Amino acid sequence: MTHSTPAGETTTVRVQCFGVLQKVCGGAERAVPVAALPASVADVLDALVREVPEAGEYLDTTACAIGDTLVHRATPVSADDTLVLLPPVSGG
Amino acid sequence: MTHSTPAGETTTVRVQCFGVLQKVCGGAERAVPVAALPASVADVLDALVREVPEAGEYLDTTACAIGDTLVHRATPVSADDTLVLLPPVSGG
Amino acid sequence: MTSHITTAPIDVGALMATTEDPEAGALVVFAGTVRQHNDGKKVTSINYSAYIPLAEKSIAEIAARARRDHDIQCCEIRHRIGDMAVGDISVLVVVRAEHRGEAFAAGRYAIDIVKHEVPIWKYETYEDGTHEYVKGCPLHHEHPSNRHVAHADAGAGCSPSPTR
Amino acid sequence: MTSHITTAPIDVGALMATTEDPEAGALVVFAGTVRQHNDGKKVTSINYSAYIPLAEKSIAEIAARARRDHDIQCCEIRHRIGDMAVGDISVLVVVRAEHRGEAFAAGRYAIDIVKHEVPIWKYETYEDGTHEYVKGCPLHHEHPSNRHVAHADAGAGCSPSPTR
Repeated sequence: MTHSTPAGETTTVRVQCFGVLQKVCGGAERAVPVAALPASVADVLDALVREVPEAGEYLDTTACAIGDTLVHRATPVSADDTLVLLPPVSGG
Repeated sequence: MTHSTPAGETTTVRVQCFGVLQKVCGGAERAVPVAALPASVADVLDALVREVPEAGEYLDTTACAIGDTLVHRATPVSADDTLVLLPPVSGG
Repeated sequence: MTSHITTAPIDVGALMATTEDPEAGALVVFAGTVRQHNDGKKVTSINYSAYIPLAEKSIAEIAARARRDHDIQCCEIRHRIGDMAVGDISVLVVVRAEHRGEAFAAGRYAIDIVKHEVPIWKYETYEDGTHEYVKGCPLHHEHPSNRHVAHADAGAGCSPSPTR
Repeated sequence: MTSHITTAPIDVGALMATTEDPEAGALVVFAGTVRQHNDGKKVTSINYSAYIPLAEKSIAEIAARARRDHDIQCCEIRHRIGDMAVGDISVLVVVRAEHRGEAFAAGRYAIDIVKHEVPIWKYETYEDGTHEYVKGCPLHHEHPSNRHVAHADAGAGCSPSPTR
């Protein structure tokens, strides 16, 4: 569900980090403040880098998912979503 | 060990058959009469075909061994040897 | 529904038993095991973590692609997560086919793709007390149709050229 | 000394256990299993026989060649003989290597050569009461140096061209 945000009010997006980003961001989950909702995935990543500058260098190679689906940088993120950050994988 | 055979006396070579040759020759082992010893592997195979003509069609694709070693058609077979006949293999 | 991701040790015998098929003549099993040395450093312990919702879906899709693209009877894939010791099996692929050529090809195909497309991360702790997330392979988020072809194992990370 | 030919069922778990190696990251197991159908006929029972002195030597040499020609830690090969039922394992190859590429290659190499160079014969009995020795692959007695390169599995016999 997409909610619009009243002007002037700050809202947050839940972000879940895996792999090296969990280390860099100091934990698996955080609430990233964004100016308005819906925001794009790119907006949320920009907001994350303002909060955690060291995360920046990893984001180019990081995929994002909502639920069990990979999403593009332009995909809108709504208040109910958790944006999941998936840096390069090393299973096997 | 190679023994020479007194003239006029018939001697035999022990032959052990595997796979389809066991079926064709009616058993795993037989004594094949040869004119003299040492005989070559080829001599023994010729003698076998005289005894069991149906074996002939299989011998072109049959390898021979003495002990744990594959032998050539020209290899001499002595009285102590068992010549082992190995038709095309189908393990696995 | 089968769970492909497990925290329990992977039971190879059980997966061999459940995949038995009287029409199969070939069984290929691949297991990835925790190595004592990586990149010249002695590994004392290892931890795998996964983003489970996508990892489950991704592994199910890889098994389905292996069955679709190869003449095989089954392809089962399991990945363990959590703490593991040297020698433990972290990933298992079991393929049965009528003939061995397809079984080998499908097994290789499946493990190559698992290493590239499943959101799982390996975290190694070394004898000298250091630890790190092993360099990996980016998921192709922006251009999923541009996925590179699964390649031979690179010792570390995701080198585009096969090591042999 | 290890016996490569056995009348007892082949114990996959035991061979996996005895080959464990902390430096190995990849395990490839290939098993050949008795198929219910061969060449369109329903198989009711199967018997493998071997010329044991040469078969033992030949399998030992194939394992040694696999280790020499590939960067692997071990290659174990077992072949069962005697009567077997559908689903039983007739042949087993276990390879461990640091990386998966070499493990797959060595496993494939070993089983291909086993099928071509070991004096073992498969005798099938069919539902209709007929039975026969399965068409095979000639051992290259006259020109051992002219051995053809091990090829992909031919459904039956020893076709020189890979089936796929």
